[in-house]
Amino acid sequence: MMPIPISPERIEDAYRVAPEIILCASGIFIMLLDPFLPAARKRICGWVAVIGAIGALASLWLVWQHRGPAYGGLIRADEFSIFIHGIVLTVAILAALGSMQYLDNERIQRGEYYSLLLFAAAGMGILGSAGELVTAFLGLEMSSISTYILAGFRRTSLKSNEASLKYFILGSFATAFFLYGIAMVYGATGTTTLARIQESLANSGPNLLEGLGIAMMFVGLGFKVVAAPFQVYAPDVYEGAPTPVTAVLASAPKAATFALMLRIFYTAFGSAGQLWFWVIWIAAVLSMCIGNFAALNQTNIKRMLAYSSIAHAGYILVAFAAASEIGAAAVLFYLAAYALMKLGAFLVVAQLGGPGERRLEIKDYAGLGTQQPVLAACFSLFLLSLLGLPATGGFLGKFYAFQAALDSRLVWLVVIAAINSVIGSYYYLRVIVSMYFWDPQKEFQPVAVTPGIGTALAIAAAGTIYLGIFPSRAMQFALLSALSLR
Amino acid sequence: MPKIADILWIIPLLPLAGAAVNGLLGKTWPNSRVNVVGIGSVSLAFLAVLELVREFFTQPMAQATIVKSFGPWILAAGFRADFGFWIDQLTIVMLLVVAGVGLLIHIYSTGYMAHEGGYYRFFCYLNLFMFFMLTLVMAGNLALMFVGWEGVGLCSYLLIGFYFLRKSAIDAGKKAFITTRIGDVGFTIGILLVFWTFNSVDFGPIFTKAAAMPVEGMGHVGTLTAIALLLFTGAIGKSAQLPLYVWLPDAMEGPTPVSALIHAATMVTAGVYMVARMHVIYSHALTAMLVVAIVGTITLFYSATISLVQTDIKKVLAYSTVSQLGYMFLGCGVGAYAAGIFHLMTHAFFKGLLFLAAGSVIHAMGGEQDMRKMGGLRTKIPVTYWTMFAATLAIAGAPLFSGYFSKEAILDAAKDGPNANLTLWIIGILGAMLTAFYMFRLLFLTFFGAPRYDEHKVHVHESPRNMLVPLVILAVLAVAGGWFALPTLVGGPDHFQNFLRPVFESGAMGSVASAESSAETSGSAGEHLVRALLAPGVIVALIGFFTAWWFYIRRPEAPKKLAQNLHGVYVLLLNKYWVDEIYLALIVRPLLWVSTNVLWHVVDEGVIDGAVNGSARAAREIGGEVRLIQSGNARSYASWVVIGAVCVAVLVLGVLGMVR
Amino acid sequence: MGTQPHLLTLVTFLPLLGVIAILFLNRQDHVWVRRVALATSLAEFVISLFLLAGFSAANPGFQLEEFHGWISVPPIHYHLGIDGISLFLVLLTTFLTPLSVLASWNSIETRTKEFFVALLVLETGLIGVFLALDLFLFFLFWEVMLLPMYFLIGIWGHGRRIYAALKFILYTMFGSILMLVAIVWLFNLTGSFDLSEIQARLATGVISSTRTELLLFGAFFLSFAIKVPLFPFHTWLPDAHTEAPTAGSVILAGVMLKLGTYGMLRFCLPLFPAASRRMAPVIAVLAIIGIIYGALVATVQPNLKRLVAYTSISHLGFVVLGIFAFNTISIEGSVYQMLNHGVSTGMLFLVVGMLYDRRHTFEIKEYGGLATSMPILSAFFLFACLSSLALPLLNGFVGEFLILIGVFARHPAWASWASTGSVLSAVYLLWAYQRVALGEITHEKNKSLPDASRRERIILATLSVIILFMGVASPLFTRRMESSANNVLHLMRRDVPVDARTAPAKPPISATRPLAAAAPLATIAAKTGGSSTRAR
Amino acid sequence: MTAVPTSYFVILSAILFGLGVVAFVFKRNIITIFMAIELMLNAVNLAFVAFDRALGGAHDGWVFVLFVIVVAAAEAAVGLAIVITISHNRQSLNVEDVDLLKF
Amino acid sequence: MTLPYLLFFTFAAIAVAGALLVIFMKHPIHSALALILVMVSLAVLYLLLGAEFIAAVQIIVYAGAIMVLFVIVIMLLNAGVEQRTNLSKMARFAGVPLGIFLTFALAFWLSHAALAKPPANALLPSTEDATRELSNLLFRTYLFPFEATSIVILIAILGALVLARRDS
Repeated sequence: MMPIPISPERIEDAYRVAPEIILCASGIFIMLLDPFLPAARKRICGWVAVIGAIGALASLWLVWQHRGPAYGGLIRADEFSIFIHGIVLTVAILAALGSMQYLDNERIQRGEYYSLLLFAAAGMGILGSAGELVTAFLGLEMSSISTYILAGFRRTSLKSNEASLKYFILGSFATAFFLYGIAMVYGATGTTTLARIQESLANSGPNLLEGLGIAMMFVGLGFKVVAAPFQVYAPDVYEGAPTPVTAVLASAPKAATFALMLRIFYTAFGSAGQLWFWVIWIAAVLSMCIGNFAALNQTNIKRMLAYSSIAHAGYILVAFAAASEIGAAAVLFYLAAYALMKLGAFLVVAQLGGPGERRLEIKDYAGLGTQQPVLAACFSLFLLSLLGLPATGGFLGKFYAFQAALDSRLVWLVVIAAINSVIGSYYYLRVIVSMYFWDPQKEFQPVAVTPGIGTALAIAAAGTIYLGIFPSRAMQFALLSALSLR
Repeated sequence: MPKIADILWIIPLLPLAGAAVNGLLGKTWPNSRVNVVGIGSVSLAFLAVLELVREFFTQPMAQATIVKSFGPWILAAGFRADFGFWIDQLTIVMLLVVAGVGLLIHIYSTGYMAHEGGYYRFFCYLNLFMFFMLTLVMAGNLALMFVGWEGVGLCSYLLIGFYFLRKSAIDAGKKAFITTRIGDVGFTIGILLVFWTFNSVDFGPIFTKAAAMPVEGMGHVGTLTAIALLLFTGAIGKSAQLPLYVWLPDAMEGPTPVSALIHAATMVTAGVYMVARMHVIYSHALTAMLVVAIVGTITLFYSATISLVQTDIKKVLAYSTVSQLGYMFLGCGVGAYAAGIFHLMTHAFFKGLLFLAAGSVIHAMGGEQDMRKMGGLRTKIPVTYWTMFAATLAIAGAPLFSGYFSKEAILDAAKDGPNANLTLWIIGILGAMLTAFYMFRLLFLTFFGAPRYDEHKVHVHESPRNMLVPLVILAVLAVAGGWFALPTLVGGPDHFQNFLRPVFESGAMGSVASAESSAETSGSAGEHLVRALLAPGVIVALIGFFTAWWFYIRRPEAPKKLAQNLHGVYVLLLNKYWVDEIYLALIVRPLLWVSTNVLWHVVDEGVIDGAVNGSARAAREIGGEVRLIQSGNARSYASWVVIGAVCVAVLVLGVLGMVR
Repeated sequence: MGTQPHLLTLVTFLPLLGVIAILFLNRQDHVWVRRVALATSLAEFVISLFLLAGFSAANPGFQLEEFHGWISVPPIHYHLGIDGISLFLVLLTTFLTPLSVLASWNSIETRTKEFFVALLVLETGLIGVFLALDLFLFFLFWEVMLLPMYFLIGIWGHGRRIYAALKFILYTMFGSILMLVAIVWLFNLTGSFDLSEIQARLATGVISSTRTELLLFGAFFLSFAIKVPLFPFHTWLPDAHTEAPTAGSVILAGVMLKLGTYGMLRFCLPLFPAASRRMAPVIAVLAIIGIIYGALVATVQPNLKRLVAYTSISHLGFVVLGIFAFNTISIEGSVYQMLNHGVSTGMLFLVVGMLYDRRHTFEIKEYGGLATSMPILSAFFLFACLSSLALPLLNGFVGEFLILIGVFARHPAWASWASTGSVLSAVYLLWAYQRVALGEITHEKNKSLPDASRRERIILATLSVIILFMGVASPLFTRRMESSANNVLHLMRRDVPVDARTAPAKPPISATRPLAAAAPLATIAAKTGGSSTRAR
Repeated sequence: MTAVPTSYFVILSAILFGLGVVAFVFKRNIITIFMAIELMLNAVNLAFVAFDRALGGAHDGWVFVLFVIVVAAAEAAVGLAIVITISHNRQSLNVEDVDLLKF
Repeated sequence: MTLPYLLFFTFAAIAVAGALLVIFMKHPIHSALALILVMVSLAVLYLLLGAEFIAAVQIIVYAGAIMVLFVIVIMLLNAGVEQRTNLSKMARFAGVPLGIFLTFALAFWLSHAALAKPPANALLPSTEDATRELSNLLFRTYLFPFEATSIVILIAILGALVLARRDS
């Protein structure tokens, strides 16, 4: 075998996947570091992970400098992928920050957690920048498998096991569909590179095989973005998984997978919009309705938030159905805002849950407004943003989504979404009710807010408000990314 | 010193200031200081009025009316209502009556209320009333008139309910306010119509424009008629005509001076004043005039019948007031506005006097109002008796007494005025007879015969001087108040009506009646005198007097017999035709019932809130169902994925149109 | 431009400064929290008076405008402005807030800090709504303002406060979310969020079908009607009012309800004239039903505060009626009536609150004969009632009268029906007053009640003076409203070029959103979407 | 001798995939459920190889197969690890017993 | 009926039968063996498709390694006969039927699918070329995914470490 020459363009390529490289490197470094750390000092791994993620985030600048396709189009380091990376990496950083305290409480402070977190992030990064289906599939698997493990990280807890199991079997089930879809597309077009698929579709209209292909792929993708009717696993998994993991699960994979969906549906299958329009439309309506209605009666906050994330998948799909650049931009913006607020919300829950995640019921939150004003305030902020109150990122997200959809004349879809968001507001408000309007219970020992989680929450909150009041930059960049799709 | 005409606002504002001072500071003051403020302000106002009168007469007759505006009050787009005043002969008359009688009654009250609690409050209200009443009569536009109109209503509410611990009193007050407000709805709409018809609510433009419009003949209901009728509904409420008179008798719950001032002399006559003020419009709407006349006539007879059998001294007077107001409207209705106003004035004198005297009687009897428990007071309280006697003669229409002239003027107009109507005239005459009867009945029951009260308990005593002085003054007026018309006895002119003629001829066109139109029908002074003294009014008055004498002096037991023989009628009258009960049963109760059991409980709580909460509940139940998807069983979940996969595939291929 | 460049911004956000100050205070330090709150609100009021100075009655358009870029995509501006309509509503807000701060001086013991923070935030929100001229900005304030009120009711409210709070906010949100959709839709039609620009574009007939206009109108109107509240959408109000703390009720009734009517005046009429005209009869009927219905139901309420709440429905009915009479006089009347209702109902609620502070009940039958034990308070109570039942020379009359005049011109029957309301108002108010204040004292507890304290006397006296002043000096107000009121009607006539600073009408949507122009997928979606055809 | 048409292979893969799906839904034992997944992946592989031949020339399909196999291996490792934990914590391999989280 | 067809149909039949056995065998071990059967027959089919390398990998890695892992785990946990509980109505009335439907539907649809052109020449490409080409693809074109797989495996190892490790 002749050796593989290290040519300058290989270096270029390396720049373009710099974040992944950094993430994986630091992940591996943590693995190596872990054994040498005494149980008490394991937190260091956490900080390493934070630094690694920040480094990856910083390396986005490098990517920006060397925008363009890498590895012969397998990877597309464009604005779009940068945007997604931004989201994913921020989530990774905040999650790492937010997890340390939790892991200590649960006595599962271990290096693997952080390396898995980073690998997952790397996988999502690949998802975000994949220009070719099998690469995307690998990215998907990277993120999925690591999250399967993370979900089961509290090995002693039955719920955690169950979450991990359900997530795993159903996840790989769905992935199999996705893979079969890839196979069909490959069979139909003879390629798995998005760009070429686009060409061949443009030349000859979509045929049956491609139709089946995209249908099967949607099964896998819809599963990952928690779109109905593939949302089934989400509430169980989100409830069972360790809360910081849930925070990640709810925010980052959704972003990454939606990114892939955008690339596949908008770019590759852009010319065949009518193929998937109604699928998206129906999925959107179903997700919104199922998510919101089912959440109405939830007393377990973790589970309630899980349902809410189904509903939010629906809102994002509304923007997605717009099938236009602004639609794509709206999706991206929504993903950013959503990631921040959802992550924040779950981190608060993680913090308040206390050792063994005991405090999860709404009634446990009674009177929090007086006992832990800061945490309560943060939580309310995130809830209100999820609810879509103006001056929060959530509202702008909805706003752009509605705008995009209306721009494509999807009036009724928007109306349904609007009404749904009112129905939804009920359960968010109920939490606020319990936090501020109910009298606190007698035995309540406040939980300490460590610097780590403090920073995480602060950043999330600040971000939410920033996106709510000064969305311009983000939105402009989202539009840029949307343009870079085509 | 500036001319009053340039600072007209001083006249109403003086009492207002008095009210304010008393109201804010009077609480802790001794009565004397309250008097100074209360009486002082009113007497100053009265002086101002006198000065105004002087100026009015000294000015060249050319601009007979003084119209002054002191800045806008309401101002919007096309609409403008000023703090504007309108002073003409009519206003002068009203001002004199209101300020004069008002002052007297203020003085009287210092005695009558001396021992009541809330003395300062009483005078505060009283002054406030003067303010609104003066505003009402001086107002230069309908809007401002409405201010006085509503304001006096408020004061009557406050004063009737002066004894606010007594439920009957506060109920009466509320009733008065609400009932009159019902009329005011019409009045308001009337104003609106006026504005959109004449593009102004100022009298000047209204009169000129209205005068220019064609007369709307009998049976033809045009804009003017509509306006006239709408405004008249206000008058019906305010001046206690059928069917809205019900509040006035109850209003007697208030202190007697109040009854005298508000519910006899001034406020209740506001309606008459308004009609006279708006005579231009009425004269152009004959149907409306007829309606006015008819309502007045029916009322005067109807309420006279009621007062035949009342035993409460003030109730008698109350119904009599309603009846007398009926006369005034009859006068206006037949176009004899001047006569109506004339009667308004004389009525102010004698009815005010009657009430004050009655008050003095009640005062003497230690609060007793039931005439059946009086009797033989003639000797014990002579001043009261004589004054009351004079007043009774006046109201009964005994020749040369004030009431005689005014009532004759009205009846003549009804007989052979331009809008004469014989039926109305006849009823009017009958009314006169009843009036004489019940008034003398009152007099006899109260002052004659043997005392029917326990002389040991009740120590009858003449009232203090500050109560008697007003009585005497009013008595003089009650006797001489009508002598402006003295010449008519000998076919001469009626100075009062001549004085008012410019006002009522400003309506430009015909139908301005004046009672002495009869006098024009020639004949020597002697004949005139005879005809005047043997006028039907006089005769029926005599009949009334004699029946009363027969029943209550000659045969004191007769009334009972009669009551037994005509039991039905008697009970009917005694219970005032059960009108209050009917209103209660037909209007008040149903309204409350509907509001509670239909609108509130059914519509509000049942339907609307039911829908709201129902949808919320429904949502939660749906939610409960939806949750069941999450059975927790991985196989079910897988099944969902499969279902999804199949659906998506079918859908996509369906869209693709390639499902063969 | 006015005397002071950033006056409006200052007026809008000054309360927030107070909020920050309060946040720095120790939560136990009730006294200073109160003082700061009072100081802030007073300062706010004083500053808001400068608006009067800077305002020129002649100019029909917006004045003291502030126009800064804010969000670039889509073009959203920080655009404030004031005209004769919003001017006095702002003043009303700044006037009532200090009073409600005073009113809550002692009655709020728990979580004082949060309370006053909420109150001040609320003030900012309200003022923002009145001043915002960018639909997005407007909506932002509109929604944000809900929250503090939600907390006011929910935390410091009475018995069923949580139910009331949720009902209040959900009801309102349901309305406003559809408005949001409509706003966005408008943007897609006109390519702008700026009120005057939208106005201009619409004038060029962007909306092709009446159906679209009706839908848009409906979306806006619904949310406003719920806020007002108009007859069938009113049931949140009695609960909210009854459960809210005094200050809450005062602001709620005094200002928040006006947002609805203000919205109709500012958006429904000028933006959708045809639809407004078309729907006017229906709305008028609803308004009249509201007037009579509210009055009748109020009459039979056993709960004093609930009674007052229902009177609001009746009074606001007048306002709506006046607005939809499309007549300068009636519109001025409506605006004036908004102020009146704010002041007099505010006063009523304050009195009721003071009674509650003493007896901790709203049940009318618990009271009776208070005039004996506390004459002063009863006197003020009576005064408030009189103003509320539109006694001439008091504020209420002017507004009602103007409305009636205007409405009469459009439809005499409406005016006639509406004017029956005046009788009913007399019925329920006087009856309530009688049962509360007059007669013998029936309950032992009422014998020894303290009369109005100095603080309370100050509050009530201030209000009384204003009531009287507005009753006799109405031209001072109406003069400044006139041109703006005219302007509304002027804008309803679509044939005219609108407002000074209107950009030369850009080519419709695409220009403002370059991307949409080059969006192949959008077209597909449009082709596929059956919804698209339905949408048009 | 003529080659078997690709479509035959594709149809076979379809059948295998479908059976894999059925197996997944039908089986209760967690381990066999994993086997079902493996079955599906195998079906996919078959499809890849078949298509690859149909397209002739470049053997991308083969590469994909390799990747899939690796992933399958990884999944198997993790999955079985999860199974072991589960069966430690709750003495059952029946997937239907694992329903702590629901509604 | 030429040899390829014969081979195809034989092993296709075996594969399907194996798949069915996987479903119907009650004991996991039997299912596992059935699955191995499927895989082996698939390997033969790969040969038939001219992918010797893949066939080899299939046998070695899949049947050899992965399935052995399965069997070991089954032994380790000595999983007994699977009890056919029917708690899931969904699976019974929707999942399985629709699964079967999907089987036939997919087969049907794919049988109608318009495939890319049939093989240029019936002759199978010579082994070396194919393998060299494969390696080129693997280490040049698909270098990045290839590296990614290494991470995937790493993750798998970590997973095993985290989950299956006994706590001391």
